[in-house]
This record gives sequence, structure tokens and C-alpha cells, in this order.
Amino acid sequence: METYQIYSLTSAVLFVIGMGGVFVSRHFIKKIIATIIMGGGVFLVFVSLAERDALTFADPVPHALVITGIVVAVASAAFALALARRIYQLTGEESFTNDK
Amino acid sequence: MDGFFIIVIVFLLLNIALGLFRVWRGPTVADRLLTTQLFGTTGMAILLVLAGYLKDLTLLNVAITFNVLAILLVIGLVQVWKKKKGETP
Amino acid sequence: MSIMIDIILAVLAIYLALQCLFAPRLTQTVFLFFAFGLALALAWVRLGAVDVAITEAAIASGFLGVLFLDALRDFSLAPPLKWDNLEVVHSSLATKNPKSLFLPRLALMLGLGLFLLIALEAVWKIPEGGGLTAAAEALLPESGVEHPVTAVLLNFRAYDTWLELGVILLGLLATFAVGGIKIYRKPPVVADDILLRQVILFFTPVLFLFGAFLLYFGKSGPGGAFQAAVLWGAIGILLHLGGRPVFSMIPRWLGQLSLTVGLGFFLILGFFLLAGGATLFEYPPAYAGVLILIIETLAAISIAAALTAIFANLNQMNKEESNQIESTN
Amino acid sequence: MMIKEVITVILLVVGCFFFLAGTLGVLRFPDLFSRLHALTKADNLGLGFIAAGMALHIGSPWAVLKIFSIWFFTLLASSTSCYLIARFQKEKDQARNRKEEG
Repeated sequence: METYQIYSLTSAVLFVIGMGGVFVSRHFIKKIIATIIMGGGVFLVFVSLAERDALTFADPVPHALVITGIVVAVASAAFALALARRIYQLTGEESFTNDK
Repeated sequence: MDGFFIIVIVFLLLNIALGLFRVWRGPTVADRLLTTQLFGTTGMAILLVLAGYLKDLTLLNVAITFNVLAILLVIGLVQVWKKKKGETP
Repeated sequence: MSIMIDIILAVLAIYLALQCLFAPRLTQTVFLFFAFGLALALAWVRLGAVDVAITEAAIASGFLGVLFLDALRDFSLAPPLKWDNLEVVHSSLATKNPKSLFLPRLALMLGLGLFLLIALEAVWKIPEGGGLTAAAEALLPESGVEHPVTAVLLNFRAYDTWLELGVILLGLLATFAVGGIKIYRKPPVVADDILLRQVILFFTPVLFLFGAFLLYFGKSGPGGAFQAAVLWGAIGILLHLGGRPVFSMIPRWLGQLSLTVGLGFFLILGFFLLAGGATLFEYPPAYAGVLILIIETLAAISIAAALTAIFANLNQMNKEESNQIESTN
Repeated sequence: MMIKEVITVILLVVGCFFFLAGTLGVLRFPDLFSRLHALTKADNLGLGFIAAGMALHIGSPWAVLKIFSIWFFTLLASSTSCYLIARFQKEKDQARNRKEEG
């Protein structure tokens, strides 16, 4: 068992955990965190593949993609948080509810 | 020597896993914050040992970043939660 | 033997993710999420991605951590109004028959289990022989830098980086659109503690210097615009938390300039390169190193300013605090 | 060369011991202030020992300088954060007591 294999299997598990969290959790903050965990799973696949394809150095393209991806994920998470807080301020609700 | 470094790293990782119990239980927000401090300090120790093990000095930069982040979180908590007095966390 | 470290880290990350999402209290979730970010940063180090580790540790744990702490305080205060509305929601939740949830839950578990199996198989069987390592290695001497990741980010795929600056700016504008533009107002919380003020004053130049070091070091090793930007953004956040909001202290045009200078310089440079007969972002190899350093510096300033502004704006979204400002003025 | 390795091993083991002590303190001590004490003192001492051991092992002057600046910043950051967290908690406790009395 190689290092990259362990992490690529972990990444699949993390993605599924995040997906389950998006479905199951009610609170906005938990949903946002669940999407970030999903994203972490995806990044882990990229970087473990970069490690597998290493020659003299690891494949730089996935690394660059992951760095930009992390920053974009953070920007979108900040936007989601702003939306969630605004909804809470205006309606007092912490989660999506069906009965409206 | 390398085997010894691995043992040290594994020991420190288990140490973190033990300390995470406090995040789970810790009655106040400050208790939970303590554990991120623990993770920060122990993570820096792990990075130092890894830097010696992999012979890669750039890992020291990551260690400095861990430090920065720990102080940022503490000041963030203290300043942001300041006005919330008398409420149970 | 060294596989032990990876196994423990992987188990730790999975355990933290699970605990994080299924913890009963919101504070547990948020603090376990910080720990998850740090575990992931150690995993990047083990995979040899030191650049990613720095970015992850600083941004995904530090910056997002402060944002989440801020949001957590907002959510743990009493809801502003409409208590009757909330009671309706609660009573409808209480009267919901638990039996009616059984079938959807079973379906969800089955679906997730199947998906997990498929994902594991897919990840296990990704075909060999891909990768652009050889191509990157062949072109590295022409790129103007020695570190392959920096070369990809700022030379080979500069297009991505340029658009990413645009995405961050869009995120900032979107938070403005949601929360209202308030960052030019007076600070809500002033540091009344002398030690806090001093430590912020001490860490400001240290962070600045370390960021500049990482920026310059990005030429030959892990580091570069994003890592430096995150550290400089941390300066902005620290100053804001210490009662010195950067954006209300500098003139307005300077704030706007620092937000857009990265995107703008990229655009102008691309225009001149196109006018000179090259393709977009095809730097002449002789000047590539200098150009990349200039672009990185400007991009770092822009990203740092955007992160600071996002934090400042979200921090002042709090209703109670903004009311207090209005009453004191 | 043997002596250098032996000293490194001893320093690392002592460092690990302090880390374990810090974690046990965080887990077992009764209130926040004693936990703070355990964490910020013991762990930093442990980090100092590990830093010394690794500085000896790596040996290049630039790395030694960097490792010790890391340790210095950590000492500064964590003693400050200890103070800040304790003050934060104390203010909260005081506010709660005042509310109960009044």
C-alpha cells in the first residue's frame, strides 16, 4: 500500500461524508461546513494523483488547481455565510424549513 | 534514526487525538479553543520532526503559518465574542 | 513503516469530518472543523504539497475560522424578531411523525453507501500514465521561475489565476450585495487591552516580512502570491480586530485601488501582450521572472485587501453592534 | 557523531514527555484556568525540546535560526493567548456572577 493510495481512498470517504452532511444537517453553518468537507475530498484526490505521477517533482498542475480551488472555495463559503446570516437576521430561521 | 522519528510523529499524532476529546466535552467556548491551540503547537512539533525526517526545510514555513493561525483564532474569539456577557455559551 | 503516519492521519481526518457533521452542538462543529483543516494540512505535507499545506492552514483554518467564529456569535444571540413564527416552526417539527422519516433515511443511507462504493472503486482504478509532469519539466527553464507550481500558476496557466482574482472580487461584491456596504464606518469593537494592542503591533511587521519572504521565495520553492496574500490578509484582520479597521483609515480611492490592482494589471499586461503579437499571457522569456514577481506582488495585495474587506463586512453585519454604533453616534 | 544522535534522541523523548503531560493536563484538570496553565506551559516546553533536538539534527545555521525564531514566536503567541483567553473567561464569569447577585 502506497501513501497516495491511502489518501485517495480517504478522499472518497470524505466526499461521501460531506455529501451525507449536506443532506442530513439542518443548520446553515453545518451545511456550509459539509460542502467545504466535500471540497476537501476532491482536493485530496487531485494531490494524491499528483504524488502518483511524480517524476523528479510531483505533478505541479493539480497542485496549482488545488491552490486556486481552495481560495475560490473560501470566497464562496464567505458568500454563503453572508447569505445565511442575512436570512437569520431577517426571518430568525437557522435552517431551511418546508412548511411555508 | 528514521524509525525513531516515525515513532515520535505517531506518538504526537496520538497525543492530538487524545486532546480532541476536550473539544467534544469542554463546557465553554474557551475550552474548545484551547484544543485548537494544542493542535497548533503539536502540529508544529510534528512539522519540525517531519522536516528532519524528509530533509525538507520548507516545512518550517508551514510551521510558522500554523503559529500565525493560532494567534489569529485566539484574538478573533476574544474580540468577536467580547460583548456577549452573562449568556451561557 | 512511515505508512503508519498516513494511516493515523487518514483515520483522524475521517473521524474529525464525521464528528464535525454529527456533533450535537454548533460550537463543537466549528471547532472540530478547525482541527479538520489542520489535519488536512498535515496530509498535504505528507503528500509533498507544501504550497497547498500553507494555503490550507492559513486560509481554510485561519481565515474561515475567524469568519465562522463571527457567524457563530451572531447565530448564538437571541433571534431578532418573529418569535411566533419560530414557534410555529418548532411545533411543526415536534409534531412530525418519526415514522415518516424512516423511509427517506433508509433510502439516503443506501444511496450514500452505494455512492461510497462507486467512488472508492473509481478512485482506486484511475488509469495510470496521465499527468503533465514531463511537459511542465520540459518548459520550466522558459518560465522565468524555478519552482514548478509557481510556474504553472503564474505562467503556464496564468489565465486561471487571473480569473480567480476576478472570482474573489465577485465574492466580495456578493457579500456587499447581501449585507450592505458598511466597511467605511467606524469600528464596533476597540481593543481596550494594552497587551492585545501591543501583540497586534508586534505581529504586524512580522507577518508582513514573512509574507514578503514567502512571496519572493515562491520563485524557487513553496510559496508565492496566495500564501503571501493570506498572511497580509491576516494583518488586515488583526488590525480590524484591534480596533484599527484598515479600510476606514485609508482614503476610499486607495482601498478601491488595492482591491482591483491585481485584476487590472493582469488585464493591461494581457492587452499589451496581445497588441505585441503574442498570445494572452505569453511572457517574453527574458522578462518572465520580473513580470511574474510584479504580478505576484500586485495579486497578493489584491487578495489580501479582498479578504480583509470580506471579514470587515461580515463582522459589521451584526445587528446588535450596528445598533449600538448608531446609538453612540 | 554517535553522541550527537544520542542527544537528539534524548531531547525528542523529553519533548514528547512534556507534550503528553500537557495533553493529560488538558484532559484531567478541573477548570479552564488550570487547563490553560497545563497547555501553554508544558506544550511550549515540549516544543522547545523538540526544536532543540531537530536543530541539532539538521545542523545548518539558517535552519537553526529559523527553528529558534519559530519557537520564539510560539512562546510569544501562546503566552499572550493564554492571558487573553483567561481574561475573556474571567470577564464572562464576573458578568454572570453580577447577574445572579443583582
